Amino acid sequence: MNSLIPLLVAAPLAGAALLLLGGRALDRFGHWLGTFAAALSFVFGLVLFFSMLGRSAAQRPVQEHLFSWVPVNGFQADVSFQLDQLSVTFVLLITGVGTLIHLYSVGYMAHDERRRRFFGYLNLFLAAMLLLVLADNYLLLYVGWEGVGLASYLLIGFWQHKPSAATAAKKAFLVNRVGDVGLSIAIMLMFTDFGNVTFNGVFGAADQASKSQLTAIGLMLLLAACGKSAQVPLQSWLGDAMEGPTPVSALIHAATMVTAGVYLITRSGAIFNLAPQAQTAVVCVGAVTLLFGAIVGCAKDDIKKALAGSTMSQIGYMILAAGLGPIGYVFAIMHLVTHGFFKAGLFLGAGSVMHGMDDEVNMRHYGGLRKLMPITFVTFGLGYLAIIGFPGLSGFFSKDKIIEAAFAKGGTEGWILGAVTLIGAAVTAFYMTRVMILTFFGEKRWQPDAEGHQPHPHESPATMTTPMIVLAFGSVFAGGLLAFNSSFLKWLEPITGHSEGNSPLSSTVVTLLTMACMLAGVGLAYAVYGRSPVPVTPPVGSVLTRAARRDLLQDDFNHAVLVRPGSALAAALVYFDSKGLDGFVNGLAATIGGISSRLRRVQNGYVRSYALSMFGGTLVLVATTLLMRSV
Amino acid sequence: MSYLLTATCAVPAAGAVLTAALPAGSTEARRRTTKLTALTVSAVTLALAALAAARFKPGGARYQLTESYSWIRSFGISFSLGVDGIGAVLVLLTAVLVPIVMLASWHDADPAPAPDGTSDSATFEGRRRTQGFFALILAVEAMVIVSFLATDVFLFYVFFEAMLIPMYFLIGGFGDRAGGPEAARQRSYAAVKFLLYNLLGGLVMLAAVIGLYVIAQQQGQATFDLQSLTSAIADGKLVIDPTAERALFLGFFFAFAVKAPLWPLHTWLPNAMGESTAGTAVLITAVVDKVGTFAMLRFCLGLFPDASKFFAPAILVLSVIGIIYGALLAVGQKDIKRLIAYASISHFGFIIMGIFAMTSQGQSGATLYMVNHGISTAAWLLVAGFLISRRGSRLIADYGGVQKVAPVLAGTFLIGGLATLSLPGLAPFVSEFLVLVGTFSRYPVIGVIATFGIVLAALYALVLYQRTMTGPVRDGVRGMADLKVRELAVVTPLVALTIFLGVYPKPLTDLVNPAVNDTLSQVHRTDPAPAHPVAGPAGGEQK
Amino acid sequence: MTSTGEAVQFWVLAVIAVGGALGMLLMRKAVHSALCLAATMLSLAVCYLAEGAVFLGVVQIVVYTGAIMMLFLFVVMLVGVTSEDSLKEQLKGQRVAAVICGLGFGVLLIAGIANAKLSAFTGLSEANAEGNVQGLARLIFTKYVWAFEVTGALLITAAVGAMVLTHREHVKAPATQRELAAQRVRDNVQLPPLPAPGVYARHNAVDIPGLLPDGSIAEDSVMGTLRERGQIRDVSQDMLRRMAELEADTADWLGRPPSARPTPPRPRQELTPVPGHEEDAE
Amino acid sequence: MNPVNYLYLAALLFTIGASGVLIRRNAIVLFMCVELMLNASNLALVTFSRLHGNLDGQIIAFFTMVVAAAEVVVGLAIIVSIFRTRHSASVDDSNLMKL
Repeated sequence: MNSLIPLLVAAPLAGAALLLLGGRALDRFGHWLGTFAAALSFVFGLVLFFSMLGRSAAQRPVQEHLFSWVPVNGFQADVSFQLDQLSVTFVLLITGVGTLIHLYSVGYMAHDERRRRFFGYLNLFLAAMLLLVLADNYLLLYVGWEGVGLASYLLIGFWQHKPSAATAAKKAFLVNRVGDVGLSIAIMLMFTDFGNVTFNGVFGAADQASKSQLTAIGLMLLLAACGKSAQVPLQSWLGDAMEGPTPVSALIHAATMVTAGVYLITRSGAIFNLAPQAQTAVVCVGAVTLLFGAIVGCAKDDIKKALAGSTMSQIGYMILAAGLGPIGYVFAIMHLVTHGFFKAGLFLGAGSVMHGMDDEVNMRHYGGLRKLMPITFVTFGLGYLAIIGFPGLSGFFSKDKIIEAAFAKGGTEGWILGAVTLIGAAVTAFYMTRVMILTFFGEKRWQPDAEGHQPHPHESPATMTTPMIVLAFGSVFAGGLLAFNSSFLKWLEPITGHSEGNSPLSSTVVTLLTMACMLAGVGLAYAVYGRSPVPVTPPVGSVLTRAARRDLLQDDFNHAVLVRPGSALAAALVYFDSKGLDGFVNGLAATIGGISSRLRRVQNGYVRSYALSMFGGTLVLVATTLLMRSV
Repeated sequence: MSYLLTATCAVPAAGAVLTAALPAGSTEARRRTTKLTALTVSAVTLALAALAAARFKPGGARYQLTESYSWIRSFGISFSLGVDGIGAVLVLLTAVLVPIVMLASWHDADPAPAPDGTSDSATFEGRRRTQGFFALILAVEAMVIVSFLATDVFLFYVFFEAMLIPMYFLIGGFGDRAGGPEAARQRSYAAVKFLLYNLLGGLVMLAAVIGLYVIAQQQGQATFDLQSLTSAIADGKLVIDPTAERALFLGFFFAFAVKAPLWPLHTWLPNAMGESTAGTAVLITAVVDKVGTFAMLRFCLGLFPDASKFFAPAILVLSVIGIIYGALLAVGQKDIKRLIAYASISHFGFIIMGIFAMTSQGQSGATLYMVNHGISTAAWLLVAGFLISRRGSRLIADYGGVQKVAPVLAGTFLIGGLATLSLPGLAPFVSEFLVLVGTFSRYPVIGVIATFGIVLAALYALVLYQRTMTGPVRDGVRGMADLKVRELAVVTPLVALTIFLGVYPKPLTDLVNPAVNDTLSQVHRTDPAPAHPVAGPAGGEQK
Repeated sequence: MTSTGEAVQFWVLAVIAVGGALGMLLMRKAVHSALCLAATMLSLAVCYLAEGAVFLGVVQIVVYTGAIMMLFLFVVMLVGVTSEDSLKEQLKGQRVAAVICGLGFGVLLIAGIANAKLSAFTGLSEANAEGNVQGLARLIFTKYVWAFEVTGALLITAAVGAMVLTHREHVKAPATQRELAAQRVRDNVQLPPLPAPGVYARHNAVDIPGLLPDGSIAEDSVMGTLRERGQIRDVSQDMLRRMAELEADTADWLGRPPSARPTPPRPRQELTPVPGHEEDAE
Repeated sequence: MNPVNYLYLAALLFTIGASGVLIRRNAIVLFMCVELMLNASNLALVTFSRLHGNLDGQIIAFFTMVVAAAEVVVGLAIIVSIFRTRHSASVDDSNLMKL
């Protein structure tokens, strides 16, 4: 049974290899091949999941060693998989949502001549993501980590003919690279501290290490997580990443890849638990990003960018929860799973809207679509209710738990975190309601495209709506299912551990507070956008609005602090290299050349003159020899 | 005593003579004969190298398949060959790359129309171009292989220097002739610069070689034999005064650092790589330069252990400057080939850093790095060469949107770029990470600074890809042909190797590790022990 | 110490040798230098004989004096027409410096020899016991056989080299007679063959130019080498003068009046009747 | 008489030959001077052979003669071919070595 584990990765990898190398012969059915590979992997995941259910908690984690990968004396890294409750959760999420989005893409990308390659990239992403969550050591995890980065790069820049897409792809990869530096250094630190980079090895020895070492490792892991999960200060790439096709945004930049940071922190819980300062840093990052993303989400008129802000914010929740330690790990993962469903559903809905509106992304040009696109409206609406935490839907259970956990942190810290998460919930309700109203309600604000064609919104084909419906079901029921009888808690507890903490407020109070915040947010949004017509051109807005529209000036900051000095430095070095180093050498050569051109006059070309100098030289030599002998 | 190693270097040498002696290439058929002959010779060399590597037993003595023939007896110089794990992988690299380079340069040495429209096939020089080019490549291969196999310091020196001669002619004689007199002037400047830098390094090394011999002779060890010298040093029979040892070390190291090249001795490389054909550039950066880093590992560390340790921190600082500096300059380049050259300088910084970190991870990583850099840069550079030959310009600004018209070319170019930025799963990642880990475990600060090189690597590789391959299709690019069968045959093995060695580098590490351990024991260094070692068998053994 | 006879011989030979050497150095004409050198070499050959190197002495005479010096003479003959050194030295200070260097070098060498501790004089009687030639042969074919073989190769190479160097590459096929003729017409230099040398039956030697109708000499009719050397014997005027004398004598003898005498030859520039015709007329 | 006198003679002849090389301009004469130098060294070698009582010196002198013969052949050929092209046997006329 364990031999199925490598097949989980191998199926999409083989699909990717076939699709990318196969050539035009596969153009006709390549998309189905890709979908099949994803589905196959999902089936394997299910088989493994059920076989795991049949074992007792202690025997559930299994390992499958394939081959020795990098064997160098003290440094041993293997291609070896570990499947436990945590990773199987991810496997099911990735392959399940992945398969649905493959299916959706069959319709969405139907008119793209490079559809086969798109599916190849999607399969490549699945393989890398599965490798990431299945690795039993950090180095192999790193492979998956960068592999998803590559897939993300390829998919964001899928429409390479658009310079904006190519730039966004490059930016995403670069910012992720900064995070990767963190992961590299973390692995190096582990190696120097423990001589080992496997999960078991490192976690087993973690309690012997000093706190400063663990804090260093933890902070570096956090840097990695920030990069991949678009957390402050490495968040700037996610908004631009929306240049990619919408299924990509749904799968990679909402449901799976961006949550890898949460996985990393949860997986490395054994380190963070012993490094409270690192945990504090994690919590701070989560809290800041939570608000940051939410604010950005409020200001964006581009539907995908608004959803991207929302993703950032929701992952902030998860990171925050993961930073709380054993109090929050389970809820971080739970929110991750439910978020995977509803956010993917929301993105697919957004994609469906764009599909119907001739790729228009500006919400101010939508309006009144609920009649024309009923399925999209309903599924999107269910996702909306789930994300704002409407009671009974998925988001309600998971987000509520995180807010409880934040309070349960205890002390001032707990109050601050609780307040932040509550504010976050309110803002979430606000911007999601705004998206809802702008898109589906109100009057039509459709604009003709560049050639003057009026859009004719229509419902999307079945290949697209089916995944949306399935995901809507997930958005509705997943949370309840997981929360029911604390089944998810019991499932994950052996891996992540759990403690209740001591909340100053009872869970009922927290729930009520959350409800109140949510209602306030919805109400405010309705007051602003629902009661009066929405202007087609955005009003100037306050300073905060303008800043938020520019992603709270994050790009301006990066540009001023990193990009411009960097390119100036590179230009200066180019000058230094040619004029300084090379100039020095060339100057030396010129000096020697000058001297020799003077000396050259001695060489008059007359052979007798040369003979004379040779003879003179012999004379000197003989004289010297004789003198030396006589001395 | 087997003759395998001698055969491995004699075959390309004889092939060079044979190729040069073939009838002049005034017709296409004759040129084809020349090229096929050269290709066959290089294939035979590859087979011999593979046989030698297969015969090499990783668990056995450090040097195996040894051969020794007396050469200049009065100075204890002999023609001694022997292969260790490090040499074996590098010989294999050379033997693999040369046929690929030949295939990639198939038409680079054809008589081409001069700028004024006349064909130069009528002149003697024009008619012998093809023979000359392929014979020179084979000559370089033979000399490089001898350098990798030599276990005699003097023998090594001779071939280390001699390979400059064919390289000089390859750089100066064969470039893009459409460029007119200005390009020819640049090319000759590059060739002379290459020659002068390396000759200077070689001369300093010659002085050190003689100095070493004199010191050894004074203590009754009048030999140039590497194994005798190293064992004498290890046994204390040969004691070199610290000052003298440092001077000798610097003499050797200077030559290798020029060849490698190490910052700030690198400025010849961008010129040489920029002006020569893509195939020659591959020979420079992937084969010839490796002799420099290889020799640091074998000669500097083996012969001067104490001085190596003394200078290691300074060299590490230079190499880390090289990593960052090379990457930053690569970002600032406007010329594709120069960009790749600066990227190589950055990579050489990694290799040298791995060597002088003096940990088994660092040195194994550095050795793997030499191989992986050779393969991946060859792929990147050759595809860039194909691209340049289509458009006739090396400027990045002249390209754009190639991906649209030539997707396979763009795809392989991307893989080359990704390999250069050390994407995990591709070969360079393994080596780069080992180098970083090895350095970090002894010099954490340097390791961390070097790690930031990977961000810059992503920057220059992706910026190059973005500017040339993506975006709207530019005028000069429209109608550009995708890779042809011959070009695919060049790129495919390189890409396959890049991926294979990234996933399964064990065959190489098995070869390299024993030699690295031996080198480390020569310098009396052991890996720093982990602060809190994990009990039980290390890594991945759990059931 | 050697015998007195040898001493006498040495001093005689030494004087000849040095004299020959100095002669070679100072003679202006290459031929003279070559002959002086031959003298030196011959005296050296005798020295060898006196020193017991019989074989070398003979080789010296045969190879050096006989072959090499003859080769020199041949070459002097080939190229040596202008091989006279001009006395003017073109390189500034070269001659003075050469003399100083030469003197200094000689002094140094002699001083060196004088200071050298030469081992006791052994003599060759023992080494030459079985004969000088046999002794040399034994060494050449045992100890020096490799060098000997190599010199053989060297000689072959030198011979081939000399042939290659003096061989003129035929860049194109030699022109046929027809082409040459056509070329001559094109160039319009000298259409008919060059005039033959010699005047009258008495003077058909190659150094005597033929005469043109106006009585002037046709320089073309004399071969270039002689022309270059200035060895042209112009006999035309001479003949006319003697003819005139003969006529005068005859007239005297016949008692003719002077007015009936033929006019003496005028300067060459003027048009004169071709003498041959006059003779024919008679 | 001391056989060393032969050495003095050899030295004298060698010096004269060397000076000749420097002074004379005619390539043929210059060549003769070289031959004189070779002869002088041969004389020295023969004398050494006599002083030491073995024949190695004579052997070397013999080889010198052979080499000299070869040299003369090639050298004269060069002179002839130069004369052909430049119509001069003066070494001062061939200063093409000057850059």
